[in-house]
Amino acid sequence: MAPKPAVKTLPRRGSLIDGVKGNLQALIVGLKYFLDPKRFTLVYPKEYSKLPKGYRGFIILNKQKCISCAACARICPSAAMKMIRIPVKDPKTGKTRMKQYPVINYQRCIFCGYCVDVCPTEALYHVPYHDVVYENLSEMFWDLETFQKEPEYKTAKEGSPVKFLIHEEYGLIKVPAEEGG
Amino acid sequence: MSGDIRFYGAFKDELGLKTIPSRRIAKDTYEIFIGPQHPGSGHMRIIIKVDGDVIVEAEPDIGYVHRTMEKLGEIRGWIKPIPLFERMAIHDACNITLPYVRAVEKLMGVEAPERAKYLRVLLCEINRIAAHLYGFAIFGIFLGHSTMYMWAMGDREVWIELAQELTGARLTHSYPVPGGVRRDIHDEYPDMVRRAIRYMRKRLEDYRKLFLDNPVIKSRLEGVGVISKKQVVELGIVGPNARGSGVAYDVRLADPYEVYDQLDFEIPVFEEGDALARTYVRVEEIKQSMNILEQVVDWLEKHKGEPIIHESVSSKYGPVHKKVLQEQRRAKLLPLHATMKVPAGRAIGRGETARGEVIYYVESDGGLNPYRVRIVTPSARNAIAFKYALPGHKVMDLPAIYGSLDYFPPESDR
Amino acid sequence: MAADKLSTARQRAEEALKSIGVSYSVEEGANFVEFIVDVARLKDAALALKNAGFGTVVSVTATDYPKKNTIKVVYHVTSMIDDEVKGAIIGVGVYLPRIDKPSMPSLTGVWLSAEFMEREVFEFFGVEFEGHPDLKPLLLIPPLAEKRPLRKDFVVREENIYEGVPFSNVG
Amino acid sequence: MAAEEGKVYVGNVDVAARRARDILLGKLKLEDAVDWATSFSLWPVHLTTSCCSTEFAATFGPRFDGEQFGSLPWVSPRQTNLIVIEGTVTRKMACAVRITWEQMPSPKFAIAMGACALDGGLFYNSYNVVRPWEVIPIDIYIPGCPPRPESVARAIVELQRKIRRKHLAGEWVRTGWRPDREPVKPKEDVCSWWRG
Repeated sequence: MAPKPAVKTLPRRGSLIDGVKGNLQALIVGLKYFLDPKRFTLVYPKEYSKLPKGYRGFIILNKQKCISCAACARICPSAAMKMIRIPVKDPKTGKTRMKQYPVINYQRCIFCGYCVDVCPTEALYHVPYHDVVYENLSEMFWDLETFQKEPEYKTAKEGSPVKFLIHEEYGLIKVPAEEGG
Repeated sequence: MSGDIRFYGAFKDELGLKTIPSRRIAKDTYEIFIGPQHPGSGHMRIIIKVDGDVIVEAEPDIGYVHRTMEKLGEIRGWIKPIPLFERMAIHDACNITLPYVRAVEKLMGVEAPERAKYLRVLLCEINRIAAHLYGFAIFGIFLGHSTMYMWAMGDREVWIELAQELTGARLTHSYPVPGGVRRDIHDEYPDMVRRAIRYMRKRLEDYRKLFLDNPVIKSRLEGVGVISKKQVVELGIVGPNARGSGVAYDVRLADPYEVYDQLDFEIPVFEEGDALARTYVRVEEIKQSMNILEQVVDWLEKHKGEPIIHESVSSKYGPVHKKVLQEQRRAKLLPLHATMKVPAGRAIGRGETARGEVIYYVESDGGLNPYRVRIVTPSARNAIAFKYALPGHKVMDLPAIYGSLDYFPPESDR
Repeated sequence: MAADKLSTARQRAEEALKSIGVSYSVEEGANFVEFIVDVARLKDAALALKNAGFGTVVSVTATDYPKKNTIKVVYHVTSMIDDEVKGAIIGVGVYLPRIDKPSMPSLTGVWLSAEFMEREVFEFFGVEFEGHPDLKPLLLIPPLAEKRPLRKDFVVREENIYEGVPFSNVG
Repeated sequence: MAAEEGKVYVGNVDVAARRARDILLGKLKLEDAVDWATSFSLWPVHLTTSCCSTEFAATFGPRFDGEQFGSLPWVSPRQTNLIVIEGTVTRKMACAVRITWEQMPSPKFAIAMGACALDGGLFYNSYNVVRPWEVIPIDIYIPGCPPRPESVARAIVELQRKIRRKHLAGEWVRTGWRPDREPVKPKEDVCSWWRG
């Protein structure tokens, strides 16, 4: 049980007959797929692919769980996660003290998911979509309020969800998926 | 300089394949600049000097995607460079980051648990297949064979879907971390892999009929861009390009890492050294990768529930971490990962990516950052092939040679 | 397996260096070994190693040590065809003074595979290789190459975790 | 026009036929027709700046099929009107980007793809990276590293909407410039190192 080298021989170009045969073979394969096509194209705005659970999409903050440890900002490889300090009123004592929370810069975020993985309280989580675009750069620096809301997901309203399954015969196949969830 | 390598004009190879005879350089050669905006994917420029339509001199002008990986690797701590180095070859992400992780592990003196090793190999081989298919797609574009582009791109999605299921990202997985991996597979995963393998095996047969055995393709590739065995050793060309010239050099064979020495597979080698041989090596490698995947998923099914991250990390897990590991099969990182220190020392991490050997020389002075990370990627080593393989060929052969070398500029320029 | 190969490779390299009378010092890494020689004898040492079977340069690694005031340039070499030592990495290197343009002989004549890597060391560290056929920047544009970006005194700063927030922190 | 703003007319023959009839009968202005036609023939140029090209290639592969938006990557900059900056632009590449952009005929549009093309992404403090919006004017930004092919499709759809909403192409035909932007000159001469 170990890798071993294996010298193989290359099929060489043969006579004219082989050439004709090769061309015919290619045409027959083409014809085969013409008669039995394997279509799995996503008709994008009318359909959108429902991404599986655990997909590393946009990152959202659950402020209630955040303990202000700043681990997410420290581990962020592209310095997209920043900490801001805001005054928070303590419900028990009524005193106001400064607390720090993460905000995110989607101009830089690389969706590596380190911040989600490092968060000791699971205050950060991924939402399984990724197809959000912007016309202005400034919209992409999310303040604390935006960071707690999922981004406006226009696609979902436009189309119907589909998911892709791996099929033995057809490779990927497209099947309708139920909304939400 | 060794005698067999001629700098200008064509070389007569040892195998007696058809090549254009060497000719004297005429005085009235002129230069053609190819790239960086050109029909293929490569974001590089090749400056060729032509005499008539025969290339007499080629000068690869690379560096269009130089993103200063080595410098940034010196200031980003130990774990942040993993996503960073991944950007060199994002469609081959696990293969390109694993050697760095292994070098760091070596310095730290930890070793990943067995299951993590198998999971790494699983993703590595999925990546290798996807990367080869991507190479075929681009090769198809180079040759004007758009069916191949569509087919390979479509079939690559199968493997990308598998990788996404495992890691949560299509390409940039950032999957291995020092001490283990970030996620475990779910129960249906092995069957998904097996289905994909069965599909791909059938599909490769169609590839052969449509592309590889196609007389048009063969006549464009056969005897084109021949690199002899001696030249491979002399120029330091690696990966499928070396194995297409009869050099059985593969890191999985020469210096086995992870669990490759426990798996049964072949390293395909072809002797011819032309563009067709290099293409065939990749096809055979896809087959072998699928053999590896079968063995790996069998093992993973038998050894469910084993740890996927090293004790030194998992022993510090709190209740939330343990719950996530159990329910979502996700090994969380610890805050100490951001500020970890690695004992002083030097290590070389190496691995076989889809394009060949990648080497990380990692030097630590015991601090928060690596002192020096030197990266030599396979494309960086293959870039020199353009200079010595192109002369002697016609300009029309350039896309075929370029495509067959499977050169990826972001990887080369670092 | 890999360790066996390394010890064989080390033995072979030591014999080769001793046979031509080059004095060397050994620096060991976790899974490789480096032989540090004098700049004047570097070319001889390289030739001896090449004849001993180490035919391919895998990396020309330069490291800047401002504290010791030196730049270390190591050629990491391996053999791609010799089964006994295939894949084992050994290095042959020199310490250069850390001046503006330190110079050393080019080993392109010995190992052709070092050609592009020497150009890299030239642009990133300013080391001049005498006898290199075409010594010019490989990756960088010329104005940047003059700054020697990989030397330690070229500082790239990381942002800290509070820096660069475009809106008021309170709110 | 406004009533159908939210819709995308991909492959919708009825809408296209109705629209063509309206134009022929003179119900629609020529500028609107130009907007409509331009938005469904956004041909990106084959300039690959970095590794987002893998996802860009996937967008025009069979699964995501970018051609359904009337968009087809083309070789020559002279026959294209869209540039997709696929990732990092280095100092060396910036010159090529600018030259390619200047070669494209107006009205032309630009999409910046990936974190590197927005604020440097992982390479925000790299010494060799420039922000593409300093080199050419950008219409749509796609976050992600790399963005999913759907995001690229999304960007093309949004750009089509933007063209129709702001009459970018029609205005250009009428007045000779884009209503939303001044002719942009790069902040620095990105090719100075090359010209010497």
